[in-house]
Amino acid sequence: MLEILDSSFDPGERLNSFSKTSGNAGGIASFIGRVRGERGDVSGLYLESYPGVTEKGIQSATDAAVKRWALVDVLVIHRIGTMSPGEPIVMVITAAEHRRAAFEACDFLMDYLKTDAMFWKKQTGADGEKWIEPRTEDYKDRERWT
Amino acid sequence: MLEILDSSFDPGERLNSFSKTSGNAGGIASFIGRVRGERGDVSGLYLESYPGVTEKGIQSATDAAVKRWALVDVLVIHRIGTMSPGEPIVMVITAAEHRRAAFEACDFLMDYLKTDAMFWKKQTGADGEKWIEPRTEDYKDRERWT
Amino acid sequence: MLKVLYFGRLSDLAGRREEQFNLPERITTLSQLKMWLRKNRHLGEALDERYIKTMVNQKLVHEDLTLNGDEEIGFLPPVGGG
Amino acid sequence: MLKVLYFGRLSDLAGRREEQFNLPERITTLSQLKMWLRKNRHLGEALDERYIKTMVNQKLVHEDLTLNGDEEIGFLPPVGGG
Repeated sequence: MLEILDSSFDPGERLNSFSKTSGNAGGIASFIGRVRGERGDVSGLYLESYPGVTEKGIQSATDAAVKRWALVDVLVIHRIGTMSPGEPIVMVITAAEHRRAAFEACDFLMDYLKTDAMFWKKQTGADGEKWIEPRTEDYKDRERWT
Repeated sequence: MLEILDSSFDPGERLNSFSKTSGNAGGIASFIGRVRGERGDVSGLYLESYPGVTEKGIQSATDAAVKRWALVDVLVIHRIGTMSPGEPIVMVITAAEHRRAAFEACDFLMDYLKTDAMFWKKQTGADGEKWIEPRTEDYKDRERWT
Repeated sequence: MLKVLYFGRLSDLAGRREEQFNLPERITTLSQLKMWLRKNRHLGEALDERYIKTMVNQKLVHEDLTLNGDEEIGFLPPVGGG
Repeated sequence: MLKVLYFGRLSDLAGRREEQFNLPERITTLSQLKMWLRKNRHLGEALDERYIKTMVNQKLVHEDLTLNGDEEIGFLPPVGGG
């Protein structure tokens, strides 16, 4: 399942409802990425997507993960629009029979979302607005899967 | 933080309250291990600990993880007593500035809990009661960290 | 009508996130359109940067191609969510 | 008084999870105590299995040692949670 949302969501509530429907899976891994407020210099974040294209890309990555790690279930939630420090931007939840599969698939999907998913990010801070592009580290993380 | 509980807990509620107190951490990884109900042949699970010793061991592993991955915060919850299929046995939540640290620390702590934490597990199923000891796979997972 | 979408920092340069217009006269290819946008949308050399990708009808294109004038064209700086 | 704790499958064999008693006569070491439990608690060779660990006063011990009679002794099969 994939949701691109322009309003906030409740990670705990999502984790619980996902758990309920993911049946017998022994392990559920999740990751939440939040707006950073390092040294108080970030006052907001704005994200945009390419509607239709962004979803299609994430769906392909999700399908690949389900296949590669034999996932029982997966959920990707990604925010667009305006967010404040501390707010969740992204949440990935994976359910699998064994924990290694759940962890690896969750990690893989986060790498995809960070570097390949079609989102553009603008940060508002002390020195005005600034578009943020991926860090070298993000590309390196992604290369672990190829 | 570490809690050994003899009653059930609400993972979503725990994730949310952890998120609230983990301040600025950009990433929060979590894992929930549940009682499996494969082919309906597991009707219950019973876990026991060595009170005092079990806590001390998990606390050392947690301290090591906080140091190694510069975690902002960590929570380990582990059930003891009697549980039914589908119920959470264990939950690990880690908060870090960057996602790699959060993922790896969570994964490391789960490996510790599976193979080194002092718990003994008895499964009740179609063919009676059976004490369960770690799988070879669990020991292999743990060796990734040494 | 052509539909052009500007993402990320390109929307700041172009002063808009999207626009629709008829293919300007004498323009028949993507590369010609880029030249035209460079001048008329204050995009400077932004569209030619190595990291800017182009989508035509929601598919990535790596080479020049002929336009009919009813395409959806997207210009995409490096992406990244989470 | 000695306190002895049996974990996991050992508690099934011993028929109890813990017990307290005075160090039986003529027993002064851990290895002698294990011999005594083997006979008197129906533990057979279980305590000598390679994978069974022993804790004295909540610390792992790998060698034989002298007992005072007021120790807490735990016998631990392979562990594993989650």
